[in-house]
Amino acid sequence: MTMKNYCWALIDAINEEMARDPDVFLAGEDVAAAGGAFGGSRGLLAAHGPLRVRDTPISEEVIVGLGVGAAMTGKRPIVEIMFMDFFGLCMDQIVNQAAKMHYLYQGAFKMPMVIRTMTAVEMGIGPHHSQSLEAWVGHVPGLKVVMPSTPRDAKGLMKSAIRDDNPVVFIENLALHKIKEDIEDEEFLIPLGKADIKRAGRDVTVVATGLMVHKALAAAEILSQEGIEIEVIDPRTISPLDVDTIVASVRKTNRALVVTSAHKPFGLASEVAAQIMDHAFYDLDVPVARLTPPFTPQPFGKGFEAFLHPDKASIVAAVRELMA
Amino acid sequence: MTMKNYCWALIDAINEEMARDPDVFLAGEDVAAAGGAFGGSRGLLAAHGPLRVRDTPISEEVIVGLGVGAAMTGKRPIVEIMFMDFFGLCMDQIVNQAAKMHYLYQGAFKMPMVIRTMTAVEMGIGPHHSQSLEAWVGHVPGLKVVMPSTPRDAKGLMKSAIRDDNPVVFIENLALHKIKEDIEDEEFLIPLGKADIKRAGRDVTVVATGLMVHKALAAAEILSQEGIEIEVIDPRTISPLDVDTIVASVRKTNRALVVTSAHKPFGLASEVAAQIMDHAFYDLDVPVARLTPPFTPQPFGKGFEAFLHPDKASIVAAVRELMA
Amino acid sequence: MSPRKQTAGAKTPVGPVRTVEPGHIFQMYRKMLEIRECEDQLNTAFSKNLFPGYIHSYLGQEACAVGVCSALRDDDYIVTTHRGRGHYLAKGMALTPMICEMFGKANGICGGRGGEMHAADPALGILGGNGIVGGGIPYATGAAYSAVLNGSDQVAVAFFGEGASNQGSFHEAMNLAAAWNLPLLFVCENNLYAEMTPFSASSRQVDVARRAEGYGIPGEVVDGNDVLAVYAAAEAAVARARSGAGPTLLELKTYRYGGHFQGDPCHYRTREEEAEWRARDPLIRLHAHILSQNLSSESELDSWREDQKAQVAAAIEVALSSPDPDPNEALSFVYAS
Amino acid sequence: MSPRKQTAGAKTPVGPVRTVEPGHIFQMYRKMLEIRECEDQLNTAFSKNLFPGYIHSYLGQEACAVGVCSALRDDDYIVTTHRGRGHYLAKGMALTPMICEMFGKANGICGGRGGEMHAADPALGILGGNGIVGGGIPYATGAAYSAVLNGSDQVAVAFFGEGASNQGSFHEAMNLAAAWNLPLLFVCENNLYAEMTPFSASSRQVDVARRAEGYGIPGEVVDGNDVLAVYAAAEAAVARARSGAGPTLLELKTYRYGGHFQGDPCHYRTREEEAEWRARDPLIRLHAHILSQNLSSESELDSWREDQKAQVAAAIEVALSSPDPDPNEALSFVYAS
Ligand SMILES: Cc1ncc(C[n+]2csc(CCOP(=O)(O)OP(=O)(O)O)c2C)c(N)n1
Ligand SMILES: Cc1ncc(C[n+]2csc(CCOP(=O)(O)OP(=O)(O)O)c2C)c(N)n1
Ligand SMILES: [Mg+2]
Ligand SMILES: [Mg+2]
Repeated sequence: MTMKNYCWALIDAINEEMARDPDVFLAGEDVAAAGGAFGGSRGLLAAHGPLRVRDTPISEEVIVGLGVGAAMTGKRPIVEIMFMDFFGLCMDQIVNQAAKMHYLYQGAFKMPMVIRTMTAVEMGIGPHHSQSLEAWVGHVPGLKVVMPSTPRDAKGLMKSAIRDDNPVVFIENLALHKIKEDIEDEEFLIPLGKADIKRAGRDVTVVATGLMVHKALAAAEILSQEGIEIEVIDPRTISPLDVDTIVASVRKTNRALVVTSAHKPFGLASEVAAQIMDHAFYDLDVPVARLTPPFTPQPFGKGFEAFLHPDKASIVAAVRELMA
Repeated sequence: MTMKNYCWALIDAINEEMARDPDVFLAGEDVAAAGGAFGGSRGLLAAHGPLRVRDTPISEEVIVGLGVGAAMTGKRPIVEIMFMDFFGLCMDQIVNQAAKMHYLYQGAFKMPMVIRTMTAVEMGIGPHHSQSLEAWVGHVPGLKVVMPSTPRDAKGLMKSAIRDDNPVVFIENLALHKIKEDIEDEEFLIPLGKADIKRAGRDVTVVATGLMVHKALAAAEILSQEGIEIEVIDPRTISPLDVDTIVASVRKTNRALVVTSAHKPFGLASEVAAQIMDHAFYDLDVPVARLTPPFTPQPFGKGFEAFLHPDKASIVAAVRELMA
Repeated sequence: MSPRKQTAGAKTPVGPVRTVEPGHIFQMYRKMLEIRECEDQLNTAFSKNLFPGYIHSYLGQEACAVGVCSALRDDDYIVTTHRGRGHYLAKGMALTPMICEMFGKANGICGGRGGEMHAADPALGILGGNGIVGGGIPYATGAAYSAVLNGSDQVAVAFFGEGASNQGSFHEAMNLAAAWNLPLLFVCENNLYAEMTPFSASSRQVDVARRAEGYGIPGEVVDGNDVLAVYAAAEAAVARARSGAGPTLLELKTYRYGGHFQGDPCHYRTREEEAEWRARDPLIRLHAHILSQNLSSESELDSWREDQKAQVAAAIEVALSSPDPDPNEALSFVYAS
Repeated sequence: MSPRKQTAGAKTPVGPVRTVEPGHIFQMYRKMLEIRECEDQLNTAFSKNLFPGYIHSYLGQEACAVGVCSALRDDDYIVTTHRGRGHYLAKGMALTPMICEMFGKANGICGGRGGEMHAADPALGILGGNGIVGGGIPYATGAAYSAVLNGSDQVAVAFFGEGASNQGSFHEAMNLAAAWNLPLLFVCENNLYAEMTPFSASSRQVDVARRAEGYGIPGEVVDGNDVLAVYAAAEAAVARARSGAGPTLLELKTYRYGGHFQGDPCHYRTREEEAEWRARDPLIRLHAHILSQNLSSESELDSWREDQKAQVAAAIEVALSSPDPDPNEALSFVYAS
């Protein structure tokens, strides 16, 4: 076991997969010489050379396009879009090209590509660097969407994403870059599409992603002292969504809360609520609660962000209300 | 009263507003000389001249950008993105620029712009011309999103959209272009954010948008013969969503079905289901049902589309199941 | 690491005037005939409502696809557009499965799900059409980069219209390909119109080829109705790409005889303009060249045309009598497993 | 309908060499001092953790913003980037509310919600900064088109970096502005790097200005560290735009003294390169010019610097003692009512 932070766990994953498979390459803005604008690809250029770790122009549409064409012709590209907020510039390549190729051409082309991106929610850096737009890609057939919350998950899921034959949108969380965890030294994979129960509990199912997993776990400690045991489920991939694990939990707890950094309308909270209703309506004692930031852009500054985003206290309050 | 089809109702709306307010202008691909690739702006060039009705290059990002900058500086642009499938090329201008300007600069700029676009779902023209991506914009604060299903609604909502001081994404439906309705000759507006009960009923609330409104109404006829009276609600604007009207109906019917052309995950069906759960959980006899196409891209051809999309028969079946 | 030589800076290409073998000329002529017949007969079939969707005819532009693809190998890649049938055929796609695809039939090359705007054949390096104007150009860079990574000397070609050259995707792809020195040909078929809009209304620059300068690569205007000129320009650009000298932008000046799609009344252009371009017909010109050089006889050329006519007619017959796809098939292939 | 004359085709601009009034030169110098002091002191404050977020310093590029904005009127429009403070000040934004905004304070020009990358002032035609590289260029076209529709002779300026010139948005906006003959200046400040990537790694073309040719408009390389050269080029381009002759692309060659953001160790460039550019410092050069022309005295120039230093220091004091915004404010202004 070695203690690794979230950022290095991801670098390790990419490094291992690049060593394992010469078809894997990484391209994006400042990923090579600089080792990543936020350090997310340190050492990879030296280890794998300038053709396989390559800086691109600031051209998000063609960065994704590069991945699409390379995947169609036998490579396994990892293309990086520095922040998910920039998806507005490359959704066409993601949605109309990458996501539809395998389908349209009846499997004639495999599309093994990873679109590596990041949310910097709650880092205080304003409206163009902190959005949680995973719903956009979760809405699109042909894509898989991953959002790890821990270093070990990040590593295992990245390795699976690289080996997957479909376009995978991999969303890392800058606010989690420095959290640490002991990770086994042997190779391991974490399958896409499998939720993880981050804490078992009997009273309320709390579904949370990314940063919110940690806030939910902190809330669990407080609630536990009051005798309320929440079960914290991290879907880890939101498409495909592991409905079974969530529903099995709700069957037991009869109460559910979904907490996200993303907005409520058309977001994961609504999707999970609708799924629970579909599969566990008669098990619910109370309606599923959704805890999200209010429907505003993200202003600059941590003060505004702390006010807008769910936190330990608001999760505790929401759970208490479900138990009332 | 004059009989108008959906397409001409929209032209009339734009024409009236352009005559009323010299700040309104229309720009997009083939909107001027050709009168619209699908005839949606016939006569406007002749009526309002080449500066106010203008063809653009095939440059979706700058088409929206043109609207953003013009709105900021006192105009009321209508910019046209021929198909909603092309939003992947201009989401940045829509989401990061148009939607956030008023907020970021504390109202220093009003953003009175309409992004006119179209879905051609069920027209058999394949994966890049028939997507229903309204959820993408519904997820974004600062935008309003309109999807009219009838000629009169189209006209009244377009006029309101043009007069609104916010960016409004206005999604017309090509499959409805030729449906006709008697429309009053006097001026009228239909407010954004107000659902319409297209048919009153007591047994099941059916929430449907666009083309699905008509299928739901057809299903209502059949069900009525069986003694089942469905209430068909067309939200007309999905952001803001008129939750009150929907919830009031469900309080009465105790059963609800949502039918959309859009996909289920992260779509309107999930959003409406979650809202109903929030506000009318204890009124529900059965879980809210969601009827949508399966999670696949849209293949070319009407045969595939007819198979994939909800229709009268599947709506009837879904309602019967809710009543069982 | 790359086996290619890296050469910097832009030179305007001046290909050596080379004699093309008669056999090669005949191949080009027959391919142009195949496309011409295909487009003619599909138009007729479409007008009779024999198949659904749209038809974006390639009539008049045959020399572009054939001239460029004649300079390519089977293992080279192409990416095309909504107006892609000429490219599919020129790159070697089999006629019958392609036509069946246009008809949306189960035995179409994509099982009928691609339809008029989407067909592909990995074995021939045909990487698909597109419903998004400019949507294919970005991913052509990826195909070219695969070749670089593999150390092969394959090249990739992105076909697109002059209308697409106003898309951001064109710019980003041109710039990346130039900066990375990719083996990629950008082939702009300037047929003067994008839907109903003339290029003059959407660009102040008359020649798309002049945009190459902004990326430091060669750009060349070519008579797109002269297949031998297209072939010569493409051959030189392909050779440059294979040798590691990077991308080229070719602008092929041409004209579409039909409307944007079949049924478009073409109010936006004059009958005189159409007649002028008809007088520069690529098939008539190659026909005249073959006869003037005594490479073949009128009767032989006629027989080839009859031959292609019959083949296309037969393919359409197959399409007409082929089954529609099983709608259940729509549920397959969403994800690779 | 437009009051502008429509002129087609591109001419390389050759502005008449004109003497600039001393008063105007002094204004430019003082404005450059204001920016220099602002950036210097903000860097220091940021290093002491006195405010949150990032700081993208404008140090070294002062002549660009000042030279261009000196050619503008209050009712002309500008659109800028993440590195926008120079432009805000040059276009006349009041120092204190701007600095308070950087500190995220309630009395910042956007109430603290815009932060380092977003500020605006409609009364001065300042249409905002951006967190999206290239995100402002498209909407500058709309501001220019408003002027056309109003029949006014206002112009719009889009400021952006050389890195942004690789974005699709640059291309689409250049093309539209050229085709529509918009009164729009594209001002590319080529400071050689985009984050840690040198332009040579992301473009084969060394001069962004050469891209103008592809749109049929004038493009000009200007010494971006010579404020009088920038001013002359901008004045000519603005005159052209006002007269209805359409857009111009100016490429200002310059250098950012700091890293991409404050704290960036600049491993990607040499200390020699930095020293070379420091030797071409825009303030030192204008200082030397003023003295060599005997327009003013060393002591007067010193007093101006002290003056600006004090003003910036005072503004930072205000910012430090200003209240944070009430978080509840975050809920307001989502929609106009
Ligand atoms: C992104 C996008 N915008 C608009 C359209 C609608 N459209 C289809 S073809 C076409 C014209 C394309 O012109 P050009 O690139 O010159 O190709 P041509 O049709 O002349 O071959 C347009 C605007 C589209 N399909 N995709
Ligand atoms: C669309 C987008 N891509 C990437 C980034 C990250 N980023 C911020 S500044 C920058 C470099 C911009 O370079 P340039 O345009 O030359 O401006 P400069 O910083 O040199 O002033 C990058 C890549 C961003 N903010 N937006
Ligand atoms: Mg064309
Ligand atoms: Mg730069």
